[in-house]
Amino acid sequence: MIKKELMSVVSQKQIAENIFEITLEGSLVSEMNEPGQFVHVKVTGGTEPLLRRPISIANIDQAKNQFTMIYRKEGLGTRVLSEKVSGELVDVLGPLGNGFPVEATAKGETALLVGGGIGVPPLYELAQRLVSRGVNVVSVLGFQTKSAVFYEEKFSLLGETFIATVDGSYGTKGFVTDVIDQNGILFDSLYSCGPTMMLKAIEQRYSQKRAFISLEERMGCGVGACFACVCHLQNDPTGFTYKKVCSDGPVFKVGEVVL
Amino acid sequence: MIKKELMSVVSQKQIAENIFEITLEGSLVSEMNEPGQFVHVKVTGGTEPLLRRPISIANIDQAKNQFTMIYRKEGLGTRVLSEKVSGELVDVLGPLGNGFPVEATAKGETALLVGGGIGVPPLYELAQRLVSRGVNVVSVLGFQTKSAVFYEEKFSLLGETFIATVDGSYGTKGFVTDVIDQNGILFDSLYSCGPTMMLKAIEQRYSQKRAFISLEERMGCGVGACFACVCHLQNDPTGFTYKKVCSDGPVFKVGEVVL
Amino acid sequence: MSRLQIELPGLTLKNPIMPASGCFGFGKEYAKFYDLSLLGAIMIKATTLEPRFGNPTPRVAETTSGMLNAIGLQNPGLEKVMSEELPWLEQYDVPIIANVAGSQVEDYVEVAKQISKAPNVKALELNISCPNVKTGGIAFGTIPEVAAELTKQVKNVSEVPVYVKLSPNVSNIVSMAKAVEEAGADGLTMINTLIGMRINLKTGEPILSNKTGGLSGPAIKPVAIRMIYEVSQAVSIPIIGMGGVQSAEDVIEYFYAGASAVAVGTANFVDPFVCPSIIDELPNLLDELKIDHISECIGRSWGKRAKTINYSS
Amino acid sequence: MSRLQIELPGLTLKNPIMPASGCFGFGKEYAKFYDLSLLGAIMIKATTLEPRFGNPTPRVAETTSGMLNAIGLQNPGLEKVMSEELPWLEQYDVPIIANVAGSQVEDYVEVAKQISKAPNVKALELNISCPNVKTGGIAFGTIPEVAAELTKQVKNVSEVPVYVKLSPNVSNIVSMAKAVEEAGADGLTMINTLIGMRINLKTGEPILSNKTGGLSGPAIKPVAIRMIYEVSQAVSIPIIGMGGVQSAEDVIEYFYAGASAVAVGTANFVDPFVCPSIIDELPNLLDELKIDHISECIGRSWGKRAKTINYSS
Ligand SMILES: Cc1cc2nc3c(=O)[nH]c(=O)nc-3n(C[C@H](O)[C@H](O)[C@H](O)COP(=O)(O)OP(=O)(O)OC[C@H]3O[C@@H](n4cnc5c(N)ncnc54)[C@H](O)[C@@H]3O)c2cc1C
Ligand SMILES: Cc1cc2nc3c(=O)[nH]c(=O)nc-3n(C[C@H](O)[C@H](O)[C@H](O)COP(=O)(O)OP(=O)(O)OC[C@H]3O[C@@H](n4cnc5c(N)ncnc54)[C@H](O)[C@@H]3O)c2cc1C
Ligand SMILES: Cc1cc2nc3c(=O)[nH]c(=O)nc-3n(C[C@H](O)[C@H](O)[C@H](O)COP(=O)(O)O)c2cc1C
Ligand SMILES: Cc1cc2nc3c(=O)[nH]c(=O)nc-3n(C[C@H](O)[C@H](O)[C@H](O)COP(=O)(O)O)c2cc1C
Ligand code: FES
Ligand code: FES
Repeated sequence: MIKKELMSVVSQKQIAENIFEITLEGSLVSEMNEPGQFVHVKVTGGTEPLLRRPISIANIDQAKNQFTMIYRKEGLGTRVLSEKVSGELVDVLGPLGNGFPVEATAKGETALLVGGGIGVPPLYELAQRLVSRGVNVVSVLGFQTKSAVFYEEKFSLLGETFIATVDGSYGTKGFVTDVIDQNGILFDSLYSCGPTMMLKAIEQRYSQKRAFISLEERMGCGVGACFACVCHLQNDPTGFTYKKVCSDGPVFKVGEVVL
Repeated sequence: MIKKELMSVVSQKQIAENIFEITLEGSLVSEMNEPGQFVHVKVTGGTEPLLRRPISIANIDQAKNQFTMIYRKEGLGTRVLSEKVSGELVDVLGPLGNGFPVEATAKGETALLVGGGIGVPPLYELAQRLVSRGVNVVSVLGFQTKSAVFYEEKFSLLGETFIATVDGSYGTKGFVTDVIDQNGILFDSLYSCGPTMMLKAIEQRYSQKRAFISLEERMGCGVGACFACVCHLQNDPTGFTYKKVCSDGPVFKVGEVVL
Repeated sequence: MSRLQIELPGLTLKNPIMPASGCFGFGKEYAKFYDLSLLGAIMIKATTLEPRFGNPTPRVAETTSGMLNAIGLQNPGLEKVMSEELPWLEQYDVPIIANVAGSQVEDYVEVAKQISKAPNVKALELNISCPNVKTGGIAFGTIPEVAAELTKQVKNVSEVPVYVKLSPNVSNIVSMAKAVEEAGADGLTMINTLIGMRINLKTGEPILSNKTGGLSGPAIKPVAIRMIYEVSQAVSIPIIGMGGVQSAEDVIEYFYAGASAVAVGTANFVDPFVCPSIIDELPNLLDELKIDHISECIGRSWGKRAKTINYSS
Repeated sequence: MSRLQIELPGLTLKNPIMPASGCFGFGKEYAKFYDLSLLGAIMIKATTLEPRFGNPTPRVAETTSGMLNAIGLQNPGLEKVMSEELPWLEQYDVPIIANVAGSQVEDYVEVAKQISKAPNVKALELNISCPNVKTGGIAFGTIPEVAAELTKQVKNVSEVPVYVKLSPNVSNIVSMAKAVEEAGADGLTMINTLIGMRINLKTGEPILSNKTGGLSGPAIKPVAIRMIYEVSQAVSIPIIGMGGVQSAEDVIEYFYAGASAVAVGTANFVDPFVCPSIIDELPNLLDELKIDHISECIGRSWGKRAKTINYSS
């Protein structure tokens, strides 16, 4: 069930250039059950900024009633969020949307996780769940540059992990797809989250595979009421069928919606 | 000179119902030299609230580079201000306006200070300066009710002090003017700050005396540029002469401006 | 609760709080948060004759204390609204105000005719003011004669009272209001969004793919209050006010300006519980202000507070 | 500094930043904070033929991320502005744009005729859009023909280029802009304030004694951006943009929309140093955006960025 709660900040730290990791605690965590879901965060009590910010759930700790988000400090909302210290309260609406289907990959199969930049966070909770299911996880994470890289170690503990940077300052120079090619990575299913350009490349190559992608779109309500975040379906004879990223997604089967 | 400075909160405490006393520190204090001047305070870095808030200077401690304001928690701005804790920064513009003329009362003379509600604070710095000049200070302070009374002791240390409450729950029941009448208080000069109704009563009675009143008006700039805070002159044959409360006042001679 | 009850043409409102059109879908999403029967009414999403996908994304952008939207009237079309959305809403004890939109007079007339027959639709809201569709909208919302003619034709076919939703993007809101009143409107709803735009600093392009969008939220409240203040003195039909309402205090400010009920739009996105919270808070605020019944607040800023009593007959 | 220099009719601006009329008096107050020669220009307070006291107080009220004002064109009158204010400003190396107001055409013409002779007045800003005076203003600001006629008459007598300040309280800002362009305006300034109102919850009365006032500040920026975006594509005279500007980022957004310079109003009250701060910040922002000269930004949102170059001839 979706809940709204003032959750308290357990910890916050910067883990890469402009990338922050924040852990929040509250009863809402007990509602979180899928990797790839997100929360809608209001960073102040006032009207500036006015709207909530969608941020993915990166890690869930049911025992402690805590969850973690990893986000890039971009504009006003994430800047204000980055200034929160332990003990402060943050207004969280969630969990929202439908996450990655863990059950789509059977025990013993190999899942390839492809993340780009701030698309990496939701893959972390996913990786853990896949591993505990007995799935073999391979992660390919792409970043702009060395200083933007995060969570390499954490992913490495869960399976083979490759890093690509656009400028080649760390790992393989180039895009995640270059890494996949160069290393001849084989997989049974693929899960991906990142910039639309990356998702398009994934779609082009793997439209016939068992692949799931998580989309981003500017949001209003986050719960399916405002129609801000719609996308077209790929097979749409009428032209007006649609999916809402917030409530039907953010995760879709590859080939389901128009990127 | 008027300065703008991010001053740090030294202390803040509630001293009566919804009444707060906050002490700030910074180099701007060295510019403060008149009781009755005010500062224009921006309580957040953002746009909500957008405008500064005018608050009187209640106490100046040049040695420590500190000054004190006393204010009532009213709307958004003062509410946000009341949540500041030691170490936080507050954006202060000041000192602004022209204060009470201490030199208008000679050594050995008696000055009557008449304050109402949140008009009391600027009289405190004034009382101290008058006393150190050798002036005999009598204070009559009016409040709504007992729980709103503050600084009685502090004023008592500086001279005879009377309290009136509108509902009679403390001190004399009624208005400051009742106290003056009932106690037959005599004085050489009068200084007053408080609600317009009170100032009007003072004006009516003491227009022929050496009396000074401090006005309140909604402000924009606080420095004389926007013409938000003008008042008419009492002797105005043309109809368009005026004074600005922020830069010509807030203190005027009784009878100078139209209340 | 009767101190919050308001009677308007076609509408018996338990309380004067309702979600604004386009900000609440057809109710399903918010029904997960609270019982929709708590609401005074529900203004459902604009319905057009045919299904519409609306504009390409991005469709929303944030502004200082406000937001822009250019949804473009996405909706499943009259048929589906009649066969699925409205019947689903019948499980709740709440009157529905159906927001009617179109590109030409005939569209409006057809939608109005049919949707006004739905048992739970107690009033129509004629959307002549959507800033986000290329055809039709503008003239209907800015030229008094055109608005009046549309109102007349819709009144002819509607089986329930008709409220006309006014656009704030006009030189003279009073003349628009008077024109539709004379044409037979039973009430007004105002304001729709102001037209605005934001540009992405990095790309130099408008953030919205539609380029311009409708500005809503607290930023526009003073404009709405002013317009309701002016219009409520010039017409004798009631006004449902909207624009930036977030709190019980805002509701009273709208009533003082001249509104007889209030719709909440953008604030639902910020706090899904905002409508029931306001409804909860209102009696306390009335106590504080020493007001017995909320209807006493109507038009207090211009001094005619007895006026409203007429509506409840 | 030359990457900030902008040439507009009558005006050589060191940089495109200037305080907006009514928000900076005649410069004296802010001269205590910094050297006024730093500014691109100064738009002085509206000047009328005779001195005016303006409206009763309260004259300002705060709104969410904005403010309302109803100063009512208080000013010392043409004679005193000519004999005292303008000569005082001559000590600074900064062009003055004189904001001209009045109740009837003759007033405007007389003020324009005389004030345009002052040596440091390099342009006029015709204020046909003040929402806070009862007579005159409205028709001048909302009816294209009336605005055009006024512009023509003022152009006839003015010795410097004439900019017309447009009101946002109109159905069609483009037709207003085109009308004054055809009538000979050398430039446009926009936008003036939106008309708004706030009501005191305790008394039920409007907070401003004038009841309504002009809404300014960040809340209105999206409306201004949209109007400049539309107008800049429809006219070929330059636009000085304003409404809620607080930062260098805002300035670039205005340029992208189609402005060739930007005025800062309300933000001066919040931070008296805002103009020099923005001027300081602009070169860094241009670096970040990889833009050589600020003029390259003009109209980028609609793709005609070469257009501006014409102005500098
Ligand atoms: C389902 C989903 C999950 C996300 N998960 C993460 C995450 O785990 N970590 C992370 O760093 N970012 C994530 N994002 C992106 C994140 O929402 C934006 O970076 C953030 O909203 C920017 O807010 P701001 O105040 O910093 O920027 P501003 O530019 O001030 O934002 C202005 C407005 O634009 C919206 N906006 C701006 N950029 C985006 C964007 N990329 N996507 C959606 N809305 C945007 C904001 O929400 C806000 O309404 C996610 C987005 C979506 C839709
Ligand atoms: C020269 C001067 C000195 C003052 N000194 C003190 C003082 O020492 N202690 C104290 O408690 N109060 C003082 N006030 C009043 C104080 O400025 C207001 O209480 C305060 O601005 C209210 O802000 P708010 O955010 O709480 O209220 P809101 O209602 O949110 O304020 C909204 C707007 O109205 C203005 N406003 C509201 N009430 C007043 C008022 N009474 N006077 C001026 N502007 C107002 C605010 O500044 C703001 O712009 C003084 C006012 C002036 C003009
Ligand atoms: C996302 C969104 C969609 C809207 N869709 C409609 C609509 O379909 N029909 C309509 O009449 N108004 C629509 N509106 C306008 C609102 O009903 C309302 O008039 C406006 O947003 C002002 O209220 P607010 O500030 O409380 O949001 C929409 C507003 C928003 C924000
Ligand atoms: C207090 C105040 C006084 C103003 N006086 C004038 C004026 O005399 N003439 C004029 O053309 N505009 C006047 N304006 C409008 C501003 O010049 C400007 O167009 C408007 O405030 C929008 O800019 P901003 O949001 O940066 O304030 C005034 C605005 C304010 C806030
Ligand atoms: S964000 Fe409102 S429908 Fe998805
Ligand atoms: S507040 Fe601006 S002139 Fe006094």
